[in-house]
Amino acid sequence: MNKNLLKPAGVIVTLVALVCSAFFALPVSAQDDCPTAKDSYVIGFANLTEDIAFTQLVREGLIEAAEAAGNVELVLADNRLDGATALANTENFITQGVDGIIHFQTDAAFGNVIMSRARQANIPVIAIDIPMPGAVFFGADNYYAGELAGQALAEWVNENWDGQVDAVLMLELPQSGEIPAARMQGMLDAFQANVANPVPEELIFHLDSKNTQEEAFRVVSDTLPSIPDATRIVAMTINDGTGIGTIAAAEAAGRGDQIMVVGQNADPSGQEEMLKENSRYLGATAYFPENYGAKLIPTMIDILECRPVPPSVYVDHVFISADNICDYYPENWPEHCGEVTAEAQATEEAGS
Amino acid sequence: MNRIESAPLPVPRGRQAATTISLAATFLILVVFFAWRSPNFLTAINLVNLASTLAIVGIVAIGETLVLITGGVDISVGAVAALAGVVTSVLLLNYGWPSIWLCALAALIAGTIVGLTNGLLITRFKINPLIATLGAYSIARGLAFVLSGGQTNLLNDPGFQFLGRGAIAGIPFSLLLMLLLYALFWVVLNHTPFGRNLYAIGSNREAARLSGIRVNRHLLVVYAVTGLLSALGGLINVSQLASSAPRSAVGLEFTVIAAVVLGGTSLSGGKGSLVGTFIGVIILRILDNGLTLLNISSFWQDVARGTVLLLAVGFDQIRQRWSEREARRGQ
Amino acid sequence: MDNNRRPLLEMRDISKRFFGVPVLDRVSLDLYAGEVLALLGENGAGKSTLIKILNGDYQKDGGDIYLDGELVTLREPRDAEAHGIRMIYQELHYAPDLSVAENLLLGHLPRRGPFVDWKAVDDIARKYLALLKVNIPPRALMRDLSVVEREIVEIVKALAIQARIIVMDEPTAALAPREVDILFEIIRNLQAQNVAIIYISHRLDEIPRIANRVTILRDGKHIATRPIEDLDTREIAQLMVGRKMTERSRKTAPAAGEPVLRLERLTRPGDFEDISLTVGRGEIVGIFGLLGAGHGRLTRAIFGADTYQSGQIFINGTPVTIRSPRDARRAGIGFVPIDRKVQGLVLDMTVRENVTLANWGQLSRMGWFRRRLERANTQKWVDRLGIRMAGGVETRTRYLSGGNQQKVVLARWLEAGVKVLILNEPTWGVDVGARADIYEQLEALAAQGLAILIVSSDIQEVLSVSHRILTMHKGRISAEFSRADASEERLLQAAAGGEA
Amino acid sequence: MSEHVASPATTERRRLPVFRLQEGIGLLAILVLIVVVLSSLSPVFLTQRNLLNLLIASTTIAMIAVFTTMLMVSGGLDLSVAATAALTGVVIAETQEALGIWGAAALGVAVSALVGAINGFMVTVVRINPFITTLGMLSVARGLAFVIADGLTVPVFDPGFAQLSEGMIGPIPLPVAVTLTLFVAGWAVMRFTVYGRAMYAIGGNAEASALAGVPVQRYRFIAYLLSGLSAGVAGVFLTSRLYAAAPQAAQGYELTVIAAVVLGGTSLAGGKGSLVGTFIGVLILAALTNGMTLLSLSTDYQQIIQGIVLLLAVGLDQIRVGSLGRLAAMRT
Repeated sequence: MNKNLLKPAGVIVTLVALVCSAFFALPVSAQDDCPTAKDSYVIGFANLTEDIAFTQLVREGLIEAAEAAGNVELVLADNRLDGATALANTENFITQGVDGIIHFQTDAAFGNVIMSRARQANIPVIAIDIPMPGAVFFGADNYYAGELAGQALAEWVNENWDGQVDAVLMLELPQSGEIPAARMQGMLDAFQANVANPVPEELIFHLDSKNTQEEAFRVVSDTLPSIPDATRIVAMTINDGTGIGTIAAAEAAGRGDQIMVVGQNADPSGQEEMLKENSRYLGATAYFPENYGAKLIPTMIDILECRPVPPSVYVDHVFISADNICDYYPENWPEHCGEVTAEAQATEEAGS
Repeated sequence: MNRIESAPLPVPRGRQAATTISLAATFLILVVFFAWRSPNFLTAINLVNLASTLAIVGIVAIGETLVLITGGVDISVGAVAALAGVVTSVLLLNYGWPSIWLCALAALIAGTIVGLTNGLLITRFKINPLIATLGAYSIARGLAFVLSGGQTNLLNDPGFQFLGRGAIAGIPFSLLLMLLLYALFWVVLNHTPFGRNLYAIGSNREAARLSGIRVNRHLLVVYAVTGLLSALGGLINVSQLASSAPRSAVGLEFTVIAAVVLGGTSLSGGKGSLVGTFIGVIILRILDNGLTLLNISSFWQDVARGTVLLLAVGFDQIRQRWSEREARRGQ
Repeated sequence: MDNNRRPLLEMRDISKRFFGVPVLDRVSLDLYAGEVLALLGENGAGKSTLIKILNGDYQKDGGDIYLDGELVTLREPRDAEAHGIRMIYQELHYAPDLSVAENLLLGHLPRRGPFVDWKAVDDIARKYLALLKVNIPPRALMRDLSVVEREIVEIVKALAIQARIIVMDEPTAALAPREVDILFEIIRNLQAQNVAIIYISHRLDEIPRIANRVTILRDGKHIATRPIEDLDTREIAQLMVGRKMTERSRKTAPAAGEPVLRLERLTRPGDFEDISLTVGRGEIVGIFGLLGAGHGRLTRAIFGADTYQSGQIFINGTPVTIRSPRDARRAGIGFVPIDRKVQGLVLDMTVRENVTLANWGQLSRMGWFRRRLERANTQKWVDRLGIRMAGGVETRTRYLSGGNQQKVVLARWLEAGVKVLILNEPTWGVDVGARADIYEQLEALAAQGLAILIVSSDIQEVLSVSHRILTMHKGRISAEFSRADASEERLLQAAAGGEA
Repeated sequence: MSEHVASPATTERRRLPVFRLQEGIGLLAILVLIVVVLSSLSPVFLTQRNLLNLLIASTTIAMIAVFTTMLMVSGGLDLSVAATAALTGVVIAETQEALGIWGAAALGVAVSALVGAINGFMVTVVRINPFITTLGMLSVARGLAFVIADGLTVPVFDPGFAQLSEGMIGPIPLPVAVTLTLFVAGWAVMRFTVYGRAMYAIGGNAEASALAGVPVQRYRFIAYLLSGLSAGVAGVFLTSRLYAAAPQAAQGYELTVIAAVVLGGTSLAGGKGSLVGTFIGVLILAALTNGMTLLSLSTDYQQIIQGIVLLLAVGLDQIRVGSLGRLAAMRT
């Protein structure tokens, strides 16, 4: 749709324009092989939230990739973890005349309305992490990412605690729906499947982390007294921050050596935590959000230039721990990894 | 001259005492209930846990009590706590300040500055405290995100962690610090002219002004102290978690106000006590702890928290009106 | 008075304008140590502005203030206080949740080191309370005191600070005669200690008893300053108003019509007991009592603002149940409360909105106001009662003078079409001219058939307006007088518990 | 005999309407300034389409703000509105199959009315401070929303129901039309009806109103009831617009609503305020949010700027009104 048509005043004009653009869209595309192909593109990106490291890395990666592409102008917005805001951002993008939208929003249930708006305006959408009907999915396989962490934890328990665990703490995020639930389920399923002695249901504590360190700290602090005799506790957390809060609670209770934690994301704070001496953070599944952009922008350009794109693009997941961190993030930890060798860099490229 | 209404006068602190007693009753009911339902509630390990996690809300609640006594309100405390944590870690990690204590000092100063700004907006520009601190809340929270770039930062300084996790003779240091502050501010509030003036200001601002009390200066100090205490709460939070995040202490303001009001401090000013606040803080903490121990869903915990607040305050309200009616009848 | 001495205080050519309008126009005032200077004038004459300038509340636009012959600047109340100037406002300023002792020493709590010296607080408070022979426990909360006691504490407060100049704005407005005597006693003691007093009052009869000199203001201008010996109250009133006043003549009471309001053994233990009375159509019944006699509480109970325990209220012979002001209004009772700013008016609403506040039902249809009817009715009462305001009925009542505000409250009940009007201290804080006006209006209303019950602690008021007078003592009716029988002495005696 | 009227009062009164006009103009000036700045920075801002976007996005806040204004004029406060809106949405989502979508919507609105009624009961009968009452209710309603939805966002899709937010009345989207109607109706109610007069009277002086026979507690109760109800209606429109209901929906809207109302000149102490002001207040906040998003300004900075605008607008207003306040103080 042509944004210049909208500039003159008059709502009726707007409506006529809307109808016209919808009307003429088909004949035009019949004339040309790819009506959406252009010399340069405006792409809207609405981030999940600006508040957490993960999404910030996604945004930075996108900005970098857009610059690298050369012909892409990125328009940014923030969905603020809110469906209404995501919808408003979609409408703003349409008004701004973007060619494509990359949406990272809070819940699949909001996908219907967002996609209906985008379809009306003939704008292709890529959905990050949370699938939307008719959008190309890009992002995590949350259940699988969970499994990686659960499996690693089970192996560590088999090795160090003879496969015995006295309690399992699940630091969940129930108010955020299916995505975190899939991660948590993946972790728990893989842990139970791989640990020598699966843990009975009554020793599994489902706690609401509310996605903050201090809430994780509080619920773990309050739960530990109810398992005074447990000396082998594992915790699986929804992300690094809640993992850090969990460990802090155990340490504050003087039970730091009785716990082992795995998490998700492996953001810089999580990486730092796992690199501590005697760290109780075994590791976290990495999503490499910093690399999202490098794949998203070309994918979007492919869509716009009518090249075939698979319906889902999954990112790679790797369980990051102190042992392999130098393979993936050597530049973050020069003291730990020593000189960044060409070899390591090569591995990193391969890994991502 | 004879007294004209010859009713026997209640002891001044009697009314407050009654509120404190009904609070203590609420407290006891909760303790008994949780002890009955959860075998782990009254264990030493849980009591230590309770003791070591009181300080953040407890310390910030001191400032909020002062503010409420003057008839104001401060909803920027949570944002200030978060900002303080962020300032500490950013100065240490991004600006390479030599000592974490120096950074912590800067954070306390930053908190005080936000508090002073609140005070100035309220006294100089005569903006309603709710709106002024709502604005400050927005700005401080925004600043916390801008400064930290939204990052969680780890702070692994064993000395600094003592603040939140250390113990002296088995008693958590943060609890000791909190008790010390309660004692200090109790004395300030009850036994210094400054403290008494705060009651006068909340009770009747015009009377206070006409009595030569520098009302604006007092309010400035109160909001600054609240900023300072919020920042201190933020530092203890950071120390306990060994990390700082701009998203921390979300909703702290409401928890703190709930605790203070639960403690019998009036939102209309002039009335309130730190003893009440102390019990209010403990009640809310016990509620959280007990419900978690009982493995109750966090969704129901929200419902329970709101209900207890309404019941406790409502009951106290009814009791007060009833006793006033009794007193009138007695005349 | 030795007039050769230098005055303690001189205010020379003080001018003050608000938004370009002069409120004070080169007003001068001098005050000598040890004297009582009565500062008189009608509401709006500029008294309040003048003393607020003296207290540092307002900044003067012109003129100088000298203390002991030295030019001083008074920017805020603190400055005034530092110079030994102390103000007691008509509206009391106290902290209800603090104790009497703390209120006495508010802003001046004695300390030991950094702490409050509670023993000293107690001692000082006791000392000054004893000075006034006041039996108020220093540890009682202000909130629990009666209005009178609160005022006394306020006066003691000024003493406690050992001011050289004390300004009293209507200090006796809430005091019973015996309490007035005590106050005057104290003022004389203060004079003996060379304290100078500026005394503002609407009760002109008090002035000769206490003042040495009077200064009279009118329309923001200085009219006269004379020794009290040179003037009688009539002359003072004339100077204040600026024209001749006619003495109100006491007409003979008209015959009362059939009873409209009848109370039978109305009782609330502790406040009033066994109150039986009737008010007839066209009759004005006055109840006189000293403060605390329970007559104020009685009016609130009749109106449903307070409860009563037993007894019965009849309107036109029919028993009615009154549990709320709404019930009372429905029964045809109107109530003009003692404090019109707190209980009577919504100050930020217009005259129209205040006049019609009790009559929404008739002025609206399906919840929507009939604007024209509302305006017309309001205008009718404004004309009939002579409510003066420059901006018409859309003026906010906040900006009306006390007398006109009172008339607005009156108009409200007339608009609501009540049969009985109860007035509690109807001319409290209303200046001399407006008072007479209100009395005339009440008489006219009675002549039209309204039953009026006036409750007052002002003996002159009760005497001059009532057709029939009851006295209350300790919650009971102690005597009844016809207009002809009533005299100041007999009323006082009956109200004080003596036999009539 | 004639009574003396003080001269300062006279001039004051003459000035008063001018002052009120100036207040409105000051607010409008801020709005115009924001619009001018934003449209010069973003070519899209002043397009019809964007203005409609902006209006639609602010309907939730605006609908609630109408009734919050009434409530605040009466001296009340309601922090539970956003949670109530979310609760309504969740109730609709969970009962849509059993009751049909419209039955579910009716039930959702009924629930919101119940929440408002409980608030009203707590404030008027139990007499708990409104701040605390509605803070407690915020916690309860939000918690219940999560409990009922089990924390999940639930799709609500029904073509007819979606028309509620997507239908057009002429050129104007239905929710915008409804909101504008609410504002106009609310304005008329506040100006011309007994209910509106009661709000001003109670907020101005509750004691005097009660002594004039105004059923103060009943009107207060109604104001809370309507506040809850409006949150419910806003929740219905929000759900219809999003094709889904989330228990965490509308988080933090309570403060935005209060900010908009206060920005519009309604006093937190009650007795003063107007829906015209609230309307401008809502527009200011909506324009700011929309404009800053168009400019791709990061949320952190948006938050800071919103805080500053709130403080500036209220602060400037206070300074201007301050002189009036001092004058009024003098007269008492």
